[in-house]
Amino acid sequence: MTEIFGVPIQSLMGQLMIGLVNGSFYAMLSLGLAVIFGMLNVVNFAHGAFYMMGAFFSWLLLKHFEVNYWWSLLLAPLGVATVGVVVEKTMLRWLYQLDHLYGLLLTFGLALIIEGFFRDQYGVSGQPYDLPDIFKGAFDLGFMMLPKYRAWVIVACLSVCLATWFVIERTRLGSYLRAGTENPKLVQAFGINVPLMVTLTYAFGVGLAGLAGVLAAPVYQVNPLMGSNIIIVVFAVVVIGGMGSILGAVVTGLALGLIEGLTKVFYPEASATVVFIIMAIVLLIRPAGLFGREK
Amino acid sequence: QAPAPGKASDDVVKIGVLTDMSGVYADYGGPGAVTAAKMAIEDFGGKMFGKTIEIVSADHQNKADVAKNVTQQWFDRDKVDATFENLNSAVAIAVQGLGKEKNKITVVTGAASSKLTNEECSPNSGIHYLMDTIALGNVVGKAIVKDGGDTWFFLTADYAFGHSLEKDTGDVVKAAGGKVLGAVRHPLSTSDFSSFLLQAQSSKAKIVGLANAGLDTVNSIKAASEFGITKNQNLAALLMLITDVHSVGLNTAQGLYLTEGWYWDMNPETRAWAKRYEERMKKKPNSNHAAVYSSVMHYLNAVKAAGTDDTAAVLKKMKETPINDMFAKGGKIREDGRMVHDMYLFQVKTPAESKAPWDYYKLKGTVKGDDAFQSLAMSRCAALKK
Amino acid sequence: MSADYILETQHLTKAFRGFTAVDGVNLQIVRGSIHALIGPNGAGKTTVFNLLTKFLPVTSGRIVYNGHDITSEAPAQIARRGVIRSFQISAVFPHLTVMENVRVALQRKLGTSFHFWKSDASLAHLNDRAMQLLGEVDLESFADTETVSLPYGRKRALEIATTLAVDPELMLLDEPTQGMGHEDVGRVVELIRKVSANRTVLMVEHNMSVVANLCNTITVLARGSVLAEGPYAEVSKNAQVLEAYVGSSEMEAL
Amino acid sequence: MDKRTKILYGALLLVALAAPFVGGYPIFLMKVLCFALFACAFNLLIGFTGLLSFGHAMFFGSAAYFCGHAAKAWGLTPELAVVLGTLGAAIMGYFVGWLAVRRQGIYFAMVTLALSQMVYFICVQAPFTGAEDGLQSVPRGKLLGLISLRDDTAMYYFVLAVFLFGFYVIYRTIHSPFGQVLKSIRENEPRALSLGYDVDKYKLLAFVISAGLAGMAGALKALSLGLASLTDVSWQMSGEVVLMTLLGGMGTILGPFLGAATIITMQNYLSGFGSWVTVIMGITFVVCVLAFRRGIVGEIAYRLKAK
Amino acid sequence: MSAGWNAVSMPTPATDAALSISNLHAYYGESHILHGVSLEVAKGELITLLGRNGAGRTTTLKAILGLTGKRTGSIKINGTEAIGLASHKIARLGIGYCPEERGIFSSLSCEENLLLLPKVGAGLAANKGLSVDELYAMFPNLKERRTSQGTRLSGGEQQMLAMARILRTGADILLLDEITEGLAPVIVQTLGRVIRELKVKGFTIIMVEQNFRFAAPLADRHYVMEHGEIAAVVEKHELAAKTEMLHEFLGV
Ligand SMILES: Nc1ncnc2c1ncn2[C@@H]1O[C@H](COP(=O)(O)OP(=O)(O)OP(=O)(O)O)[C@@H](O)[C@H]1O
Ligand SMILES: Nc1ncnc2c1ncn2[C@@H]1O[C@H](COP(=O)(O)OP(=O)(O)OP(=O)(O)O)[C@@H](O)[C@H]1O
Ligand SMILES: [Mg+2]
Ligand SMILES: [Mg+2]
Repeated sequence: MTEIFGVPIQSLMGQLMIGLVNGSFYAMLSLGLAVIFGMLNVVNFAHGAFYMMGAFFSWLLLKHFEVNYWWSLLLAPLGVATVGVVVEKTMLRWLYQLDHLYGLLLTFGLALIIEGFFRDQYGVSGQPYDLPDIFKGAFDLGFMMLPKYRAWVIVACLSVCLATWFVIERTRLGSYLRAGTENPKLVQAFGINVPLMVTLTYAFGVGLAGLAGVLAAPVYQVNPLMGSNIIIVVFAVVVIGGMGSILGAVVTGLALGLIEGLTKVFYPEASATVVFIIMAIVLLIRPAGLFGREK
Repeated sequence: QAPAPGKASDDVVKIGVLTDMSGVYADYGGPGAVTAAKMAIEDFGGKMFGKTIEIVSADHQNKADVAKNVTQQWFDRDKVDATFENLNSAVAIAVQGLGKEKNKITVVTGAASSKLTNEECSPNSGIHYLMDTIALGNVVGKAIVKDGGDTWFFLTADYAFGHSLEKDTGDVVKAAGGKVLGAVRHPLSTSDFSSFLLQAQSSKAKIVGLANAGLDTVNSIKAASEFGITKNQNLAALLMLITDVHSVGLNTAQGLYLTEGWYWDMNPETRAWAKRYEERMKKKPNSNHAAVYSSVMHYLNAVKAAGTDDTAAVLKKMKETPINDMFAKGGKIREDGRMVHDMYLFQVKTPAESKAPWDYYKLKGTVKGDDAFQSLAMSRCAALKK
Repeated sequence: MSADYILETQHLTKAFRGFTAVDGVNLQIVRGSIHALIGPNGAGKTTVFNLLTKFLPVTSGRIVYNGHDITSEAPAQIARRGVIRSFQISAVFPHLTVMENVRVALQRKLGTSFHFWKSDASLAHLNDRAMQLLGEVDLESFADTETVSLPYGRKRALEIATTLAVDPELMLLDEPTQGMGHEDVGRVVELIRKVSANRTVLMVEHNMSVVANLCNTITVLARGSVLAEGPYAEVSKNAQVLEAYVGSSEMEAL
Repeated sequence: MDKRTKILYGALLLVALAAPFVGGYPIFLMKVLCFALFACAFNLLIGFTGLLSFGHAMFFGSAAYFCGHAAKAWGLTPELAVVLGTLGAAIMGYFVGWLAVRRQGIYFAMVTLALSQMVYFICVQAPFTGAEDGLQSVPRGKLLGLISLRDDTAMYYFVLAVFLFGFYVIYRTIHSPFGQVLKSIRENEPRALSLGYDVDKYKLLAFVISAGLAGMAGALKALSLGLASLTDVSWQMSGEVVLMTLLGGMGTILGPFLGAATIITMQNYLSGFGSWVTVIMGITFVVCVLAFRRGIVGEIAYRLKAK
Repeated sequence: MSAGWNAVSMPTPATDAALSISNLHAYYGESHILHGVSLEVAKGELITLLGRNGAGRTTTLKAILGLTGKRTGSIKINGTEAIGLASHKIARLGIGYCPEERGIFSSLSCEENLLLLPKVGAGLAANKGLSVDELYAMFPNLKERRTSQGTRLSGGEQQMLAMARILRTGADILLLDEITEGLAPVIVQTLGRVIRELKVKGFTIIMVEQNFRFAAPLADRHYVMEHGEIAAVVEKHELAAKTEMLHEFLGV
């Protein structure tokens, strides 16, 4: 068996594959953050909470209404997006004139509220969400068993990310979004319904988080803390990639998933910190982030 | 000035139940623990020396400083005589330390750190009532190796607790003639265990020992089942609670080995108490709830027997009297504060075997208290050496 | 004879992703002169300013100031050498009072700006000088006003006062009269003339009467390179300049 | 300082001195002072430099560990242990600040948050922190090797003295030539740069001072409660200090103090509410941001001015 | 001063007015900037707002579009009351706005900037908006820099772009704020020609200008503003007679 630094190459491939799955979640979450940040200039601290909410919605749908996974995949993100609409219309809306920091603070408060609520209702120990039947089992890739569901997660995340990228960079709606990002008042004065666009953007961004949550539900525990655990890492990912570009968010997310996967093999002790260490290094050599645009 | 016999120092006996009401361990302790304590007081008769026994409870939010703050106020201002439960090892150590300083009895049930009767011991005020990490390792290690599981690979949470759990269990396995093939250390609160499990898988060990706790254990078990690891290897959770099994679901957890100090479905006595508890809480009790009940009852009996709530006198009585109730048979509180009682190895039932909600375990073995817990001779408790 | 020149650039070049905004510019600024940089929009004037003050990194070429090569120095370092710029869009400290705006600039020379243990009463002796500077731009009566509430023209005047406060050796003014009313323009012209007495000024300006009035030397930029250079009388007759910049021969008219 | 402010400060000082004798519970009072100092240190950054550090718990918590370890394992006297904690945090602040000032605004917040999470993980794994169990039974020791601080009231006055020192440092910094430059940087960074101020160095110094004082607060906390734990370095703690400052009034001098007192009191009374504490904290955040941005002190000052 | 306004605008039938403003007050936060501005522009007319810095000319344009803070009074655009409408609805009544600070979007390329604006308004029958080719012919610089990022254009190029993009939308009322500001004379001349063409095509134009020489030959009427009010109205034919007064107001 060929080995790299004492690790069989095949198990290394397996680890990379798993890294890619984690990377897909990072990518999808940082993409949502980037989209929201772009349009609203708000760093959505509640993103993790919405991700958790997505997972919970699908669990609740299954438990109370016997809605299956596929419908959840559609309904749960819609539900999350609806909450997003309410949040945007009743709260965030009042902050656009102010320093961006207030958006961060508000969403931080929201994250606490949402997390506290779910903790109170469903406890902290987590709820099980079974794999849908067609995803039971694994592909035998020869060197490893790739669980079917994980493969699906990679495919689903990547397609969603690509679609989002296409819409924003290549369509007319996208150019409204980008222009609105810079000077919403002016864009509105040109005849575009900016308030609606902003609401929908926020809804879309948190909907993405919700979707990630549904995808994560069968893999991880459906747990009120799952959001706050992941969100800080995603922030680091965003700093590394720079929020300047959609593609940057996706690529960085995937790459960091891979790197984290490798660390787990070669030096597992550091796997919790590796992302932050990379962030520090990137800050030293490219303060604006790998894909960031300097203002 | 010793208080007159038959009279509490300040007229009333007042106990505190400090627990995690809302956090990770709220199901393990939480409101259920308070209920258990209240049941004990009611069963005792509700009165001591003619005065109603009082109970206060608080949420420590799993923060040691909150716990310390609350307990300090209890001792300083609210005239609380003894505190119970004190789940989570940071809290337990903090509270026990305070008890030592203020000379008040502190009974720990929920926390499993063996430091409580070693480095941080307090023989004159602290009691560790339920299980500790050494016992956990002992039971799982010995029983499984005996059962044929002689090659081990550990999945260890990378902090002091995980390390000591891994080491203690490893030693037991080796002593019993088994082999430890390796270990991988994962960071605390990892959400994805798959890559660590792949490493466990390639080790080809028969048993994968999970030297972690709480959500980490739950997540490792889920990932193990997803990656088909449980087909060729068996998992042994070194610290797993029935609430964790409940949240993983039998489908995933089936076949898993674990250690407990108590289970509701062991004998008529446990079932009867569990039924009474369930009537109030609409849930089955776990070992911690039973331990809280038992320890409160034992404390009250000791106060009555001593005729005072004076710490030294009560503690002396508590240590003299053996514990015989639905929680433990022939249990005894040792000099170092360790309550020694029998421990059990369980295996999680398959969904087919499970007949009712919370019908989760089959008993695989019983380990006598003296074999399960660390011997007094091995103790690193400095206060005992003097 | 570099001794006469306070600032020299050699083949100064700035390329933005495949587009060269400044292309091999050789500037020589005579000490004590008022030098104008003019040219059509997009010629690269603001970019030259950004390069000279290192707000943008230089792609290639050298900048020599007072005989020192400052090409690789940091913006604050260059400012401390005495090269101070104003911005094309007004730059003030909006929530400080007008007086404090000027005082912040004065304060640097004291060398106590890192002294967090000193009282700010130690700055009070700067107030007189600050008032004097405000007087020069007619802002005394606004001294205690919060700067946000000033009208645009006043803000630009304040900016000049702030620039003067650091006592620059070389002032870079990017369109100092842009957006001003006529009487303000006249006042600023006089002000620049007055303060240029013992320093050097390099300015970008579109208002030709201002340029004609003030400047000793004019450099015309077009598409990133120098098109012509010389005194106003000479440059204003240069056919190339007329074509590129004025578009007709009636320069006087505008 | 005008006369009214002087009277106010004097009155507050009197209250603080008398507090243990008029029924104040010393442990609670100490806790309030520690967190008030923490919030004031944090406010120096957000309120006067415009930098939102979302990771200030890393200084608070690490200093608590430094100080606790020094007092417990090395037997340092309390004042030396506090000095050590403060210095340790300031040095950390230097490195973290050195990285973080490279980014502005919202990124700065995220960078500090991420770095503090890294510190958190390091604290989980480091040998001397006791991981989940925390660093327990930190002895208060004898002040200057002479006066025992075991008594809560004695300890309270020690904490009060250190707090006053820290508060004075902050007050001085804000009203210093350095403070003026900080304000101008907050207002218009490129302009400050073009006037010859090396803005990054100013931000860094502010960051170091703030980190050091946050550390001083953490060290004090470790001594007075006898405990340093992971809670002190967690991101929730960073969030709490933000809330204290926001509630009291960012950029006001007394605001953070009041905010800290309010939140600590609230936590004390609400501890029976379980997860609802988190929810209530969250709601406080939201309400402050939406309707009460000036904070308590800021609002009072504004009302007084408007009259 | 409103007497002067009445005198000149009464003859214009109200139904024919493209824009009619009366008693407009506008605020930025707490500061009251416009104090009862009234003016009326007939279809196809070109008027200017003159005045010193800070007189409130930009604010008038912004108030029409709802870009200031609170505002009161009445703004009728092609007969529709717009005072209570959101900015995007006002724009859709057929208004094109070229802001003082140009408002070019840096995340969009030059061409994306040009194509960004949606079609607005019913438009004149003759005016479906200019095509992109026509615009490039009008401003060749833009064609050359079409792929570069919006704000990497020079000040002048940005000005041309800001002007060009509103001509595409089919808006028939143009609000132009200081479009010659900071432009090289050669481009100022181009713009002058463009404006003249637009007038011929029937656009209604309101121009804020500092450059009186540029504005004078183009405008049908000048409104002189001072301190947020209309201080005087000068018809084209009165220019010569009122030069003295204008100089006084404008400080020329
Ligand atoms: N966003 C704002 N907030 C507060 N006041 C403002 C704001 N914008 C402009 N002002 C004030 O409103 C008044 C009118 O400004 P406006 O921009 O309309 O003037 P203008 O006539 O267009 O002059 P300029 O030549 O400066 O463009 C000025 O006193 C200005 O200071
Ligand atoms: N950051 C940048 N990236 C790419 N191109 C840029 C950048 N900054 C400026 N440019 C380009 O460089 C050229 C020169 O711009 P500059 O702002 O220096 O012109 P200017 O001479 O100051 O013009 P104006 O008088 O209109 O202000 C322009 O074509 C502009 O598009
Ligand atoms: Mg320019
Ligand atoms: Mg204007």
